[in-house]
Amino acid sequence: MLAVEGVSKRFGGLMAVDSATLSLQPGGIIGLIGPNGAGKTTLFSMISGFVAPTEGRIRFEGADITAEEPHRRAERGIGRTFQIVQPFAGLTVCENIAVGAYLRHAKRSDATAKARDVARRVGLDAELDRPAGGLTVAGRKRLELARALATEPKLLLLDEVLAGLNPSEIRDIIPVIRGIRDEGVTILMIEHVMQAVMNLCERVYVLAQGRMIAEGPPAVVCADTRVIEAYLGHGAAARLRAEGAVHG
Amino acid sequence: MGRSVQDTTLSGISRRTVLKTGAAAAAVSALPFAAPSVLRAQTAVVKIGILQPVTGALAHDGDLGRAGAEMAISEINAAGGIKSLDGAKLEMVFGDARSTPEAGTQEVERMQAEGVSAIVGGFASPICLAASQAAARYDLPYLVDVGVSDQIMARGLTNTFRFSPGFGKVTQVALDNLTAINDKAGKPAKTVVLVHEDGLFGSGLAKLLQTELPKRGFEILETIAHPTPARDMSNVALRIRSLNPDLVIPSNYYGEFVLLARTMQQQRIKPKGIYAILGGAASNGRFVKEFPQAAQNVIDCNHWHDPKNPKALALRKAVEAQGKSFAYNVSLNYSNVLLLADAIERAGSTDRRQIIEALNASTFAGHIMPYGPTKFVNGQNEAATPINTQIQGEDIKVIFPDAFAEAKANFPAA
Amino acid sequence: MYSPQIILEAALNGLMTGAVYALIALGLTLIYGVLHIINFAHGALLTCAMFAVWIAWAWLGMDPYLAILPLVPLMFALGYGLQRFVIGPASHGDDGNILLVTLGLSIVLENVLLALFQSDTRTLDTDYSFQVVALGPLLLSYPRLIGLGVAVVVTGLLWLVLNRTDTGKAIRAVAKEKLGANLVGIDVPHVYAVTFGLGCACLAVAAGLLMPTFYVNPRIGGAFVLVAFTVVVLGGMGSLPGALLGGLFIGVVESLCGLFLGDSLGQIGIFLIFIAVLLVRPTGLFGAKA
Amino acid sequence: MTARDLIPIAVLTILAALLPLAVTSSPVLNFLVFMLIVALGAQGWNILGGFGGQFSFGHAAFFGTGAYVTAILQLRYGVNAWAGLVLATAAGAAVGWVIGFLSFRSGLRGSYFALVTLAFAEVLRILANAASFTGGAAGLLIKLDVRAANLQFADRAVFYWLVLALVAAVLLLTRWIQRSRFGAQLVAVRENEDAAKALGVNSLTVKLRAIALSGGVTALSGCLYAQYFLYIDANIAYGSWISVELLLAPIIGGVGTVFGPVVGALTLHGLGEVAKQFAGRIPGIDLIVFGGVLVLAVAFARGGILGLLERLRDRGRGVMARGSKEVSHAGR
Repeated sequence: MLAVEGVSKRFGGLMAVDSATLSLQPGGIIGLIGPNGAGKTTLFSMISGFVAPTEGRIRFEGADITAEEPHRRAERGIGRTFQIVQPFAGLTVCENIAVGAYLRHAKRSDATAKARDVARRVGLDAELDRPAGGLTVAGRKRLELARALATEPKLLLLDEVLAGLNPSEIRDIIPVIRGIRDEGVTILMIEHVMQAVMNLCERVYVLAQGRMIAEGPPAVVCADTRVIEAYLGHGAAARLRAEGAVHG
Repeated sequence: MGRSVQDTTLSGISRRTVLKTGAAAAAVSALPFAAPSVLRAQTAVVKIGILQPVTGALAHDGDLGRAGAEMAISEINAAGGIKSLDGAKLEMVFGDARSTPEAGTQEVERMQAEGVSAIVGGFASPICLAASQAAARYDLPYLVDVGVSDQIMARGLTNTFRFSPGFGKVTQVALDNLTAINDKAGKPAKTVVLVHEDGLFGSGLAKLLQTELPKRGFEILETIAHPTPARDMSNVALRIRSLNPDLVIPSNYYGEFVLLARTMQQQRIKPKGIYAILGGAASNGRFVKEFPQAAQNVIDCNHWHDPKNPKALALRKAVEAQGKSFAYNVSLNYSNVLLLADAIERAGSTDRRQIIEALNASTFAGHIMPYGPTKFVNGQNEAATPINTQIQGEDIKVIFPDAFAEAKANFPAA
Repeated sequence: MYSPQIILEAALNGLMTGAVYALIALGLTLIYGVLHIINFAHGALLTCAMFAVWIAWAWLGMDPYLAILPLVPLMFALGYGLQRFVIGPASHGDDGNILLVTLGLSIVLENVLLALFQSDTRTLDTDYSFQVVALGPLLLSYPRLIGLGVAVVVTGLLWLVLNRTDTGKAIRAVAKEKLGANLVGIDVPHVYAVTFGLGCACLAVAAGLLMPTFYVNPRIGGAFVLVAFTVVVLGGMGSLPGALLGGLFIGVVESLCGLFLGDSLGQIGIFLIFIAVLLVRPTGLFGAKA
Repeated sequence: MTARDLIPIAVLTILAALLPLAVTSSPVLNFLVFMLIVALGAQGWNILGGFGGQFSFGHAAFFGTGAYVTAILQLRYGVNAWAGLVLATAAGAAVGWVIGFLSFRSGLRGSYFALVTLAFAEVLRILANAASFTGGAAGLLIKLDVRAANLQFADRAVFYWLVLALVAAVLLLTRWIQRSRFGAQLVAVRENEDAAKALGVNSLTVKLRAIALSGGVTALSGCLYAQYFLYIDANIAYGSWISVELLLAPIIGGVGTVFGPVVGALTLHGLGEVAKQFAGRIPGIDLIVFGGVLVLAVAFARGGILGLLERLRDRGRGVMARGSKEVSHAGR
């Protein structure tokens, strides 16, 4: 459904993303991992339309969306969350979610009903009438998720929804993400918490220094020499293997 | 001098008062109106409204206008009040027009509520326009003190009177006098540059002069407009220097006039004459005192009192004793109040219709302006006329017409 | 049309007027560069400084140029205090609030001046106010020539302060990265206030340079502040050399437009430049900062 | 909108409408009319500035356009004043759309947007002052001809009711905005434009709609001003005083609320009058109060007077409600 074809982004002299290619079939949870500064968020921003690629093309369900505005992509069914959560602080939780719901429901009553429904799914139903500014970090993450979900996306881009959460909070939210997938939403997620990646993703893409260096099931990818070296530096893979041999 | 209520740029925030309405909050805050009148219930009084902008951009002028009106009122009361009303005293109901038309309107409403018999003042044309119209709703006689805009009298409002000359008249007389002064000196001036501010007053004047001056044999080399406030006059001066006209005719406000005169002095531009019409500083005592060199020999055609009238001289002394400068709007407000008192005297009543009738029939000559007896036609005093003054030495001298002249015109300037 | 001499003189006049614009803009751009706010009270503060110069002359008989010396620390203190104790605390760090607080301040300052001095125009006179320097056939205004020189020197000084002193380094650090500066132990509110104070000190210099040839009334600052905004935007918000070049450029453009189109339309020219720059290139013509 | 949304507006409007029956003093009515005209313009500002978060410092551009359009149509083309009212509103909306299109498309926000609106208003002021069809610097005088067909009334109370009705209509409009998809999207754009875009909000369209509505409402108030005082010139209509006044009222009253602009206009004008009562001889005293109130409001009363009241009320309730809320947290 999504095809990213040789997309690059240059900021001044810096090549943030260097002809990255990625292709998603409907359904499932796909991970996008890589060390800090690899260009993951930039790639997300290009898919969702906030950053225009310097080169390359992006297709969604066959249509070329490379030059489309973010809101048009949302209408097509691409939802995203932000790494730094951005609630509409002046609104209540319910109103926040309703902004997303209004995309497909023009009437206030319909949008509100949809918002309540989504809130229940992500476990925010107790907070509906609280101001969004007063939520805890975990609450904000859920809200971020709920708002995107309320737009009824076909493809959901999750940018580090687990970052900043404690283990029990992570444990609480993982079933929510699974639930979303089970409803038929395709999920592409940037994640640093490797345990969650292993747990959730059927497939992962690895981005390092702007280049796509590996792709495949998480267990396979994590054993890949290039991936280990991208994370831990040159020669790390060999060292690890050597250590593994000694201890083994 | 019919200046438009100005407002420029960001800081105009307060030039146009942000809060403009008058004292209505007296009622809003449930305070009683008109407390003073309660105390005087025993003696008969005639209330007259004095409307002046004593705050805002025009505060300085408004203050002088009020001083003139106050002088006249206390003089009339000291002389026994309105005799046909058993010596009823005049009582001033003062309204601050706050330099804006809305505030002027608001004060007219308050004066009406306080039961004034007539209103004098306004100063700026926009205030006069709005305030006289508000007064017209109640048939309340309104005497314009200064506002020169011809629109004021062109609306056919029966309640509105203007004792002083309007814009058209001033320009006409200014041109006649200029021609006369020039002819008398052997026609030294042929070419002219007009410098005007781009507001109501300057632009209107420039337009008139552009059609009238050529008819009288003057050649207009250029018409230069500038904004108010102007940050710089050196360009204007440069252009004047390159054109080298015989005559410069400026029409602008105090700050810009002073800036122009000083810049011309600096650039060593010495035309045969600077002839201002309703000049912003040209007949202002402070300009003469602070910049005698730049001010020297500037001629103005403006409202001015009759310098040979002893009452005028006495008034001038009294005003200067208060530490205020004596400007034309002191004389105009003073004269307007006298004129109004005379009309009330002859009407023998505070009935508005009768006062308006008495004003229409007025042939009052007891004022201090060089007009002679008043003669109102459609509210405008046909006898009103400006006269010419010139700054000579440390003083402003009347130089034309001869009947009022204190000194001879220094033209062309030595 | 005009002789080359007149055009040259107009251009030079513009350059000299532009120097004063540059000084006013310098304060504004410095404040913007560090605090990322537009100081709407800048015009009113300029008016305050001009009145201070006038008072020094009228009451103490002090030469307006000499008055700059005590006025610079005074205006610095005023600016420091305003930012530290009024603007900073009142605006809670929100940009929109800062706009409003400085707007409120400008209303208060202007009207306090109005209450104290009434609305009439005041001028002062010195021996050199309208002296000229004859440069061949060109007559150049002596006080404005001084203005041009001082503007260049002040820009240079300010640049030195920013680049060669510890305070300057702290200011630049805060301008670049507020959070980081805070982490390395820089007292950010203090740096903000110092910056605001420096901006006001520039106004003291501008006021001293203006008064010999100009006049002051409680609302005069507004005549300069919009031009200063234009200069700042043109020069690139936050850029000191940009403010100097922008000021000189606007001065010359205004002067030549005034010569050929008339001063009234010259004004529109400034606003149109302003709008066009904002719409097309909000980083300014000389500015590198995004 | 539900009955609960409508009742406060209806009740307040009816109460205000009864006022002229109790207060017959012309100065008071005159004061109220002027205050309501300002409130109406401020309601216009509030749509863009309050709900949309785009602080305009140049709403005079719309106020002046409304005033000039009705005056020029009547004077030059003999158009009926009531039709002028409608056309002036439309013209204000159009000017709003154009200014919005230019500035929003260039991505201007915050201080930059404030500055560019200020500059647009100044350009219009200079043009109106110079052009001949606007009457130039002499301004325009609408002929005094008291007839209802000319939108001029012998009784000030009628004009008061007219302005009041329009203020009430805009109260309803803003209440509708608050309850509609458009309003939710507008507030979302105010709070976080990127997040809103990600949720499918076309922020440019939403902002353009807001500035057009805002411009239209403010133009309507300018039109009423011209119709009431019958005289305008460039400095009255396009002067920066009106830009500032239209922005102050909502901010003092409660920015982004339905009643804020009206509360703010009434408070400011009331305070100004009180200040003048006590210190009338000091020129500009009311303005000093004004600027001071603005600074204080920003410092201590975020959300304006209405925000302050709400917080006081919440604090009162909060004491009782806190316990139950904590329970619900624990239960989750």
